[in-house]
Amino acid sequence: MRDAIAAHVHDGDTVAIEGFTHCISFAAGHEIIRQKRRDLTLARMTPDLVYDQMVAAGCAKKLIFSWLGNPGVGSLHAIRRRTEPAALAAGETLLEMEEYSHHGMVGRYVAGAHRLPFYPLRSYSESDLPKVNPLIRQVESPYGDGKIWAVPPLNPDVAIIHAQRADEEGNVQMWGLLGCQKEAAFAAKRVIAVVEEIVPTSVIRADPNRTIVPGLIVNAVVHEPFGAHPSYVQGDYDRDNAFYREWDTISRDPAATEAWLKEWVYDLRDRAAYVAKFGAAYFKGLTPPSAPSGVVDYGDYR
Amino acid sequence: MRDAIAAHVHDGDTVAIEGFTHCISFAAGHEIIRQKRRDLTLARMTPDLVYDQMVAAGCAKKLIFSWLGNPGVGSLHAIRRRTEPAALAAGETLLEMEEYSHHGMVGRYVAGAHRLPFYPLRSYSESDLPKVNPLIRQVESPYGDGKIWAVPPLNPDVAIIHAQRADEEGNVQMWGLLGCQKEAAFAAKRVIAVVEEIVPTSVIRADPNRTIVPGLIVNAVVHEPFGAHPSYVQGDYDRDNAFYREWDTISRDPAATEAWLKEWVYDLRDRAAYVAKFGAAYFKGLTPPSAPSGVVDYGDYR
Amino acid sequence: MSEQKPASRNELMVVAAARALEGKRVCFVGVGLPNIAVNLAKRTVAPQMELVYEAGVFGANPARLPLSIGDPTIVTGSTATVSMHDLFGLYLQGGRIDVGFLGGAQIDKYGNLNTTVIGDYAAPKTRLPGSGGACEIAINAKEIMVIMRQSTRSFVSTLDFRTSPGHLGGAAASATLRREQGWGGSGPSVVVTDLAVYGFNSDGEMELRSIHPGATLDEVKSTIGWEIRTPANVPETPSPTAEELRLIREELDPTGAYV
Amino acid sequence: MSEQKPASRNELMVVAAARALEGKRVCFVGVGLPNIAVNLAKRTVAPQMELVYEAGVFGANPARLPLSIGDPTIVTGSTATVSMHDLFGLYLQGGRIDVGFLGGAQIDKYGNLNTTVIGDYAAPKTRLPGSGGACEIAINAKEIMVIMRQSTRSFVSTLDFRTSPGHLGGAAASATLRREQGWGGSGPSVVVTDLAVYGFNSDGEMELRSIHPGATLDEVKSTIGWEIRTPANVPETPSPTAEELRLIREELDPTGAYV
Repeated sequence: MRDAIAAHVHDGDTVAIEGFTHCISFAAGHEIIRQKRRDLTLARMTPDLVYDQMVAAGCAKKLIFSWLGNPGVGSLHAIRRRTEPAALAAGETLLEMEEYSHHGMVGRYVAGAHRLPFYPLRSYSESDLPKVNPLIRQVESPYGDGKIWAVPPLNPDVAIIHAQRADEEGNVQMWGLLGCQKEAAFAAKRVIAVVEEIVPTSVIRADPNRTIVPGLIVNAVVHEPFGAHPSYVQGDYDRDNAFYREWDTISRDPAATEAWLKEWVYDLRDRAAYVAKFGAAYFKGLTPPSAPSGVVDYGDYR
Repeated sequence: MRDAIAAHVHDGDTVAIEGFTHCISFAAGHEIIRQKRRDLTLARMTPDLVYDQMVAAGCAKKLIFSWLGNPGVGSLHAIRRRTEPAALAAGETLLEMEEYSHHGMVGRYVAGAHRLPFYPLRSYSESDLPKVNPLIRQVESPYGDGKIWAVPPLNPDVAIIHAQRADEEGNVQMWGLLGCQKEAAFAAKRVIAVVEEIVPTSVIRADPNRTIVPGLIVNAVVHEPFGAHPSYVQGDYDRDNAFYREWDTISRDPAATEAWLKEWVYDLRDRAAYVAKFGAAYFKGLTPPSAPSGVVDYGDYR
Repeated sequence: MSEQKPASRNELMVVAAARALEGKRVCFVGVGLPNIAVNLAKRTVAPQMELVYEAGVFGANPARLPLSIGDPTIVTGSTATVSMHDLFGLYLQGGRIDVGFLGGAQIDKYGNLNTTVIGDYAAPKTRLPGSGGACEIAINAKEIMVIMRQSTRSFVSTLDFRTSPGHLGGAAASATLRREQGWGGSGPSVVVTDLAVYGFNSDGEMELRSIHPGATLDEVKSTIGWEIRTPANVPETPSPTAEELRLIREELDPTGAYV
Repeated sequence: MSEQKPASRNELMVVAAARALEGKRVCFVGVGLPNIAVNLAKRTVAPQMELVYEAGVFGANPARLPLSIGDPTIVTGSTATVSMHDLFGLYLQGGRIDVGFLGGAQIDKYGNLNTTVIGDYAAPKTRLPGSGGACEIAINAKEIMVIMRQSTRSFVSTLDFRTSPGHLGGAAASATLRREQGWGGSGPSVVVTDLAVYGFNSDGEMELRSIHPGATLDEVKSTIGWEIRTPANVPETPSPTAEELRLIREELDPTGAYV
């Protein structure tokens, strides 16, 4: 991970660590914090704790998003402190905010991935969102049925996705919530794929319909078990809801936030150390019983 | 199948029997011929033998398509006889033709399924296609980067798809080539799902990422083993390439075509009779050895 | 069965919301209270209801109460798990959602909602989560139900920011515009709070329909930032049944995290 | 190894096309001859090449020669099998295809192709298959290779219908327009026939590069409907190796259905 971040994430880049609640690469976010990247534009449908931590660590200058919160808990306090003038600390500046709806953010990635100048959608009518985001515009249908709203393409410098497995070539397979990882990866100039397990290519090729991203567009494959904690990986481990609630308390206090970053990010050399610090028993407690998918047959045609 | 076609396919309807080479519901096409539907507008990316037979049987007045041929063999002769004035039989009229490219046809279904007024794509520039199809138009990007081509939504009265399996509620799962079945089904006013196997809902729910169409939008589920022959079903049976070549000979001769329709469609009461007429041994010869997908784990979260 | 504690106001709100879902087919679920209301409805008045989660799940069958909008329990055992592009494009915008559940920090008399900021957008007093899927749900779901606690801070005469359109400035204008612009939905139909249940009259203005047991008309009126339309006789919201309370307390929210 | 029959003209065409793919990474495969040429290249000069089939397959690993563009053998053992929306949107239009293989009933001196009709569109003499994916492949694949038999009927001065754009009216205009309209590709680079191999000069006009063994310059010129640009000395296309012929005859097309 150290090498992947060093090689592909640079100061000033637009970075998309995607994953809707599921498979969020906290391991990548923490490594970016450790490497002290600055002035990043952070794109994500739901910034979540990973961006709250990156903002708290001073990595970000701008957010592109559609829902800003701690899912199931409440607010992202570090981000709020950079958003509400009354809460702004001395010497700090307000974050730039570029705001959409969920469908709009998905559409931005789709347009970027399909090399389209815009993505049309039925949203924003009579909402104040287009008034505060001039990039949300209307387009005239060529079939005489009026105008529809549109969002522009988003092509991040780097997309970072986490998944259950990939082969050495970076062919990524995923199940459970798919979010917009495929679209974000195809839209990005560079892609880092982080996985729980590296499998032989034969495992990938045995079920080609499960592949969401081909090695062709992946610049780095990182093997990082539990790399999505405190978010979850379907079938591997559960969401650490206790930590999501705990972060609400920590993040309300800048000093506590700093202390947490020191103990759990700066003072640890990598994700393996983070996992070791929690201990195997802790993750065992997050592991669900098995729920197998069953097997389908592709047929051997020769 | 008899009831499904009787209930959902009416004279004058726009019908989409989709499936790109894979999972083409010939069983539905033959039942439509048997029930003597007339004046149908037949939409399909690749009309294939199923539409050549339906045209030969007099069911169609119009084609909406992107590639007109017998894949891997040559022409669709019955359709050509209704397209080339020199070949037109006395009393016959030319078929109306509405023609796109593959991406354009996919886009028409996508726009229909997403309830969008148009689908933008990078095609058609400097091609003569827009000159002969006025529905292919240009749309101006609201971001000042010029015009891009667009196609209008296609919302068939009925879409008919074939797949490996579904449950009684019509939740359809499919693997192998996915074509544009999902998009065509969501775009259609009514959906008939034809499957090789009806499985318990528990089988579907064990692997929810494999579901391409939910029962919610399916009006009729038909259990029709070998219902896609002479096309194929991944893992169940191979494409009957010998028949695709044989049809080239048959379809060159209107009398031979009539005779074939009488023997294999009109004189048979249903698909079961068609399968019985070929015999079990014949289909055994088309069955591939197994190539299992492997199992993934969704995890039992409670 | 042992003596039950009387229903709390949150429980009254959840039960009233669940009952409003009777007979509905496809419901777009939100986090928190809507989540509990919808799961209660599926166990009581709407067993056939399909739960759709914006995270990409259709026909969810959660074995536990989902703790977040993307809880893994909504995936395992679901009918279909799809990309968010498909969920928002094919299911929501495609017109397959009967009821969308929304809440907010502010609502006005026409059911327009604010989930973006309190104060000025550029320099907010309070930064809220934003739209998420709310804006397109409000436009494309056939019908919208709102569940939120009421107070003079949340039931306001003027929104600080309109995130999700309701009946705009009134039903007539709203209906015309929704038709002309091809919106999929007809807007808000029911608002359920911790004190009462509201509908919308033919002008698209909020109207009191029933008051929860234990709440008074004065209390209701004093916690709304405009003169709420009130019929001559306001019925009482039917009390929760013992079974409804048991489901909430023992199955849906045993830790009392939400209700 | 036993004596081999000498190479047929179709074999010469397939081998020349396969060699033109040396070092290419991602190739969009067509049916018939291109299919054989690409599969031969993967077994010889381009083992690392990823085969993309418009049917929705990336990284195909066919265990037999696919008999149709959607043969099940291209799915089993492939790296990724996706919807056609993803294939045409994310892979082709997204700019991930290095080489697109096209053929046609007619080609002109600028590499523009006709696969739609012979004669008038409304009342055709011969109705051809149409575009399929050809039109967007011609526009979005980074480079186009053409493989087709040549004759005065197929190499024409004027197309009856332009299905897929090549260098339009010449390279200068073409390059400008492709840039201004944001096309992903730079157009045709190589044309391989049963008689010869052609490239395109800086004006975007077809130019003879080599003549296959056994063919003559007169034969080449007499089967082209315009004055083909010809360098002073035209080299001979290198002959197929015994291994290339063995692969075609024993593995790729044992029944001789295509070659």
